[in-house]
Amino acid sequence: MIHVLIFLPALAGLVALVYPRWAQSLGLLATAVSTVLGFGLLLGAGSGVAAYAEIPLLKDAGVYYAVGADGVGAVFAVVIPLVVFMALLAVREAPGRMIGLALLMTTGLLGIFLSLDLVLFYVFYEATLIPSLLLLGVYGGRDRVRALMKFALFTLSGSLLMLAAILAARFVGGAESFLLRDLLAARIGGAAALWAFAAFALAFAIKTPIFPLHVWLPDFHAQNHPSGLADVMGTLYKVGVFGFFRWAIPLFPDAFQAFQPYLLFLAAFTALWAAWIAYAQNDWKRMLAYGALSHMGVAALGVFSGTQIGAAGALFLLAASAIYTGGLFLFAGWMHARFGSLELGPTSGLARHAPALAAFGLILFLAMVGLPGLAGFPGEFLSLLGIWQASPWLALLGFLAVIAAAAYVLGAYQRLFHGPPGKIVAELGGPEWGFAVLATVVIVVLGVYPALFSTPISEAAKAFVSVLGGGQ
Amino acid sequence: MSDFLFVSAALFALGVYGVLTRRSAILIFMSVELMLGAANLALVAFARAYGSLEAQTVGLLVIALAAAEVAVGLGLVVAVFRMRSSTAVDDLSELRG
Amino acid sequence: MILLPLLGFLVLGLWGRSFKGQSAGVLASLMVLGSFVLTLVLLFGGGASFEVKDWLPGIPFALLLDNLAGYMALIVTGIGFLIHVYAIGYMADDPGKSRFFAYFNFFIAMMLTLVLADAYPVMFIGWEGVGLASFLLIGFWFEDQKNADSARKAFIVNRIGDLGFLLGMALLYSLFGTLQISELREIMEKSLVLPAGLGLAGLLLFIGAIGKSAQLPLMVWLPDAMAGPTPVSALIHAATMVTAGVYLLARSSFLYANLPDVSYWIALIGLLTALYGALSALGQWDIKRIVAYSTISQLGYMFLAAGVGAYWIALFHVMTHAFYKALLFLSSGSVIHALGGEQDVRKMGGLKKYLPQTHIHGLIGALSLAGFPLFAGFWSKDAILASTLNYPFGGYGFYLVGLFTAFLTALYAMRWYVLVFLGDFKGQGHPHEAPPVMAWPNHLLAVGAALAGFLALPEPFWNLIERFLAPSLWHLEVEPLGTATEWGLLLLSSVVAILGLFAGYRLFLGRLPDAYLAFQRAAESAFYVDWLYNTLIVGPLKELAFGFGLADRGLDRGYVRLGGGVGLLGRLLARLQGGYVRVYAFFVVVAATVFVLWGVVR
Amino acid sequence: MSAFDFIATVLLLFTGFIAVRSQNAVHAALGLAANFVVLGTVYMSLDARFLGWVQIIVYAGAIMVLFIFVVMLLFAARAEVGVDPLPWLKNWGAAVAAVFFATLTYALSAAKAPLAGTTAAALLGGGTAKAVGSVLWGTWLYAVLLVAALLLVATVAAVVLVHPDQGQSRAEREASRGGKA
Repeated sequence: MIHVLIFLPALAGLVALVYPRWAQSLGLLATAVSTVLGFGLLLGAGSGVAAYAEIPLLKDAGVYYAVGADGVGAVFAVVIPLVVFMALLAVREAPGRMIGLALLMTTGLLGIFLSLDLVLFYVFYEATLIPSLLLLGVYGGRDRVRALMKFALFTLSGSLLMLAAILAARFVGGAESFLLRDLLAARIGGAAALWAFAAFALAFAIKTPIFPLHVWLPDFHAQNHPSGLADVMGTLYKVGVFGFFRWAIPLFPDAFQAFQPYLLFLAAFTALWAAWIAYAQNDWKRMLAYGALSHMGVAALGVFSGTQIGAAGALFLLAASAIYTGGLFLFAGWMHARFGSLELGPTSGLARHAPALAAFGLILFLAMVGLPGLAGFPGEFLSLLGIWQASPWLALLGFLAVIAAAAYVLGAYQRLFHGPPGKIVAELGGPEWGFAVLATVVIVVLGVYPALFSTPISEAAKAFVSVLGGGQ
Repeated sequence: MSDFLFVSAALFALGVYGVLTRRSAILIFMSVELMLGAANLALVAFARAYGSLEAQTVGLLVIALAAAEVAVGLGLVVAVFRMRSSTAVDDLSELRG
Repeated sequence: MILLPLLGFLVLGLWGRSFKGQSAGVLASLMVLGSFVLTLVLLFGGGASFEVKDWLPGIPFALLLDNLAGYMALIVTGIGFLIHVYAIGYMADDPGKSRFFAYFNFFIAMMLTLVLADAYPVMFIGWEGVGLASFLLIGFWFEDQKNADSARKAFIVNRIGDLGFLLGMALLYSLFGTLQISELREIMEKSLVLPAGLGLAGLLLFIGAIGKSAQLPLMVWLPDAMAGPTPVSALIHAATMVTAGVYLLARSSFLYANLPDVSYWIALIGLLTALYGALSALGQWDIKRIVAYSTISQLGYMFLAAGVGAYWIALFHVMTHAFYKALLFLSSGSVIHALGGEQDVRKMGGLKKYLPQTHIHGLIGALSLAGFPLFAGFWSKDAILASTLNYPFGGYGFYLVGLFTAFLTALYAMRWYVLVFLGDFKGQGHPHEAPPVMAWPNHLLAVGAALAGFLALPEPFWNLIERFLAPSLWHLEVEPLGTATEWGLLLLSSVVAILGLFAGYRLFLGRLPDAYLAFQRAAESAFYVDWLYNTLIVGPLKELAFGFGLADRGLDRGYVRLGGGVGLLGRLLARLQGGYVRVYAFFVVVAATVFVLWGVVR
Repeated sequence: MSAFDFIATVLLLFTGFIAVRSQNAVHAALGLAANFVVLGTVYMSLDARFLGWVQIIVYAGAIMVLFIFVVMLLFAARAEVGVDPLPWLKNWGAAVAAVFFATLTYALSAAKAPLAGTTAAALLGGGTAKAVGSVLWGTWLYAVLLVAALLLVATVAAVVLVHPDQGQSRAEREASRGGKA
């Protein structure tokens, strides 16, 4: 089951690459099946790891194909295919091969979240990069090569260091294999752990991303295909926070504690800095990129707080923000389709002609602001509770971003929808309705009944904290 | 210790100088031979100091290897000369990075 | 209870266009009425509670209907219902009215969530929800850029307070490990030693209250919020939402009663706000802005009461204020309606002749606001003033300034009344009285504004409200003032009120003295606070945003330079690789030298 | 330092200098040959008689003849032809060589003789063919065999390299001949 869940999208993706005309329907089918399977995992997720499977790949080298879903994995096993499914509903005029690449990426992402072997994780982690680069390189905008270079250089420099640290993680401590549990049983300490953690941290900080390693992100989003599909995949690909949660911190808890103050500060700074900058952006995607970056800063804060509730909040935020940030990127895609531009502004007065569109946009925006009752709030709130225990001052610093978020999000919303009515544009149509309704339902359900996600995540976070040595 | 060690160092340095400044492949070769000789001198001097016949033996092998090296090296020089009608190594700059 | 208006919101929001005529308003009003009745039933049935465990890890979704919540819920739904009905008439000709009523119902639902919450995060949902409703309703006529700006301002300023609320919750959670209000209360009752940091937590929650209730220094959004339709101003920005801050303080009375320092600050801020609001109200020309500043001022009174520890009095004032302020707003609305959208009081006057009913409403409202004896506002305001003397955190200073503010209150109430209804009509057109659907709610509110005060009379008469609310509030030992003193104070404040009213009548009907005109110019712009904020805070922050944007680009460029540097290094190294064997030999020798040297030195 | 040592040192440096500096390749080769002859006598004085003779016969005799032969063959007697593309290497080469010499000298200056001169000389047994031979054909047998194989390969390689048909097509050969003309 779990294998089907992981590899079905890739299968569909491969077929889609050969027969691009079927891509959209195939993709919808595959991701729908995966979502349902993921939901099954979620319902079955208890305190342990569900659907664990272990097949030796290179037995002598200690490399296993080991997958399984703990609470966090199960949540993402739902969220990832679901978001891709919604994205496929939303996009129009996306080239079929592009959808194929996105589907390949989906499998990679699922692998990242479900693998329980460090080498396997790394393989998925890197394998996901390839379609991501292709999406940008083949379907990107005018300056895509520049953006591509930046993205590739940052990511690769991080992950190569990580590869070295992966080897260190096993061989310095003499673990029997690269399986998570073996690595945890033989943790390394001392200077080696510091260096290894630093390498992991660098790789994941680039992927989170955390200031000052974030500069690839705005260009990455600004240059991606205007439909927004690639941006959605990019949003899902921000697995840094998860990487810290699953690998870097549990493997090197002492080293983490040595680095914790700096990491916390950087994350808080990221949250505030990015939110502030978002306010000054005139381009849809750049604004969203910075806004999402700010959220990632908050999520990183949550994980770095080292508390159960903070980590749970961070991962909830990660999952939820994938939904609404992705939704906003797709929304930007619609705007592009209607106005032929991604500039914020020429769309004023949209609410008069397209009230449903405006309402949907407002819901997405408000979720991003973290309004209670919508998906953005529980994660933010739980993170805050955790961060406060780690450092009240940084909680304040990071959460000034909450105010800034209200400023930039409402500013953008107002420029888009309010003001005197301008050009008449199409209201929501056809499949767009499907996306809008589905996204709204998901966002509201997660906001009103967050326990659906937060309970399994919290279970997983309990394990995380116990690994850290007691904690809260 | 034998003063010839220092002589060996001096000869070696001379050889280095030759290798760096000469432009004809044959003359560079000669400088290399000078360096080999210097190294051999050092071996022999050490052999004298330690009373080690083994070092002398190695010196013998060095001479034999030098013979082989010269045979191949001069063969190369001749072959290259055929192609380029020049023995200047600076003309051989195709290895450029 | 919450679900009913929420249902109304959903139905109206999704299928709003299919509602023809007035049916949308009627449906919305019925939903609220339903909630009202339900509240009554549940309240007399002894309260109710509802809980979803582990809504968030360790945090339940808990609702509780006790006396305090019921009291507030009745105010919200009762007055909310009347305003809904009024709005049917007021919004009759607006094409977006189904949207309007959807928002209205949404607001009521969120307000009820806020009131009924038994956990701070749940309260926060309502807290933000009403903020959102307020945002939507202020910007209801969004095609005008100014309205949209006001909406955004309200939301963002509120957001600053919300940050305080959030951080306060975080602190409470780290202190006690729970955010359920009833559990916190039990802990406070049992524990003898207060954990350090509790004061900070109280202060942070209070910041939240400041934002929502438009106290100094976060009051700037409320006057601008008048950009919304008048029923909105009445419902949200006078009667209910802004009192959420007071409700929060009362709900957390177990906390504040143990924090004299924080309470002192609350009282002080309340007092200053009351003074500021009253002074600013004297300089306004917009009919609604006058009332808005008076709201700020009255909220200041409530905070004063809550600060000195008289929580029930604060809530008492919430109720009377809800009546007379809603009445004032709605009669202002009727005036605006009658004049076809005119809001400038300089173009009004003499409306007594044209709008007899509205005139009566306005008069009752103004008298109640001014604290004219026997009207509702009189009783509650006097209770506040008296409480500054005998409640534990009070003091004479509070009393005196409060009394002075009461004088100012009477003054501006009279100014409003005089400018609108007396004198000669200075506008154009023929004002016409409002339709009955708008008049009837005003009748009921007028009754309330006149008589609600009799629910809680000073000794030796009955006091229903204190008894009713006592179980939900923290009990503080109060020294009784003695009946004679109390009635003496009552007399004093009625004299002050009447004096203020009389002075106002004389002053504003005739020519104004020069000194007053000078004062008026300062008061007109509310003592330049907006301007100050814009230049000192908002402007620089905006500039900084652009600056940071540039800095980020700079960082980007820095990386590119770094890349360029690496490239340059590469090119340099590539030049070494010129293909000259001798150069390679040269470097071999150099390296050999270095290695030998290294070996020797070591 | 005995008179022999002194004279030998001066001769070695002088001939070495000629070998690396002479502008005439034949002179340089002759200088190198003389250098090797002196080196052979020095070996003998250091109780390495067999090695000394081998040096003189093989090196100064056979190898240097080969050099001179090639120089003659290629008409490359004039050492430097054309423009030097790397003029900076003249001074830098000298400098690096000097630094290298200084480094080596410094390194060697710390060395001390581990044995008394007579004891060492006795161990060497004069370095005669017999003494060296017993070591050479004993412990170093495999090395000798390898060197022999290497010599064989080198001989073959030299022949192949110099053979005109090797590594060139007819057309290329024509072209190179044209270039030569």
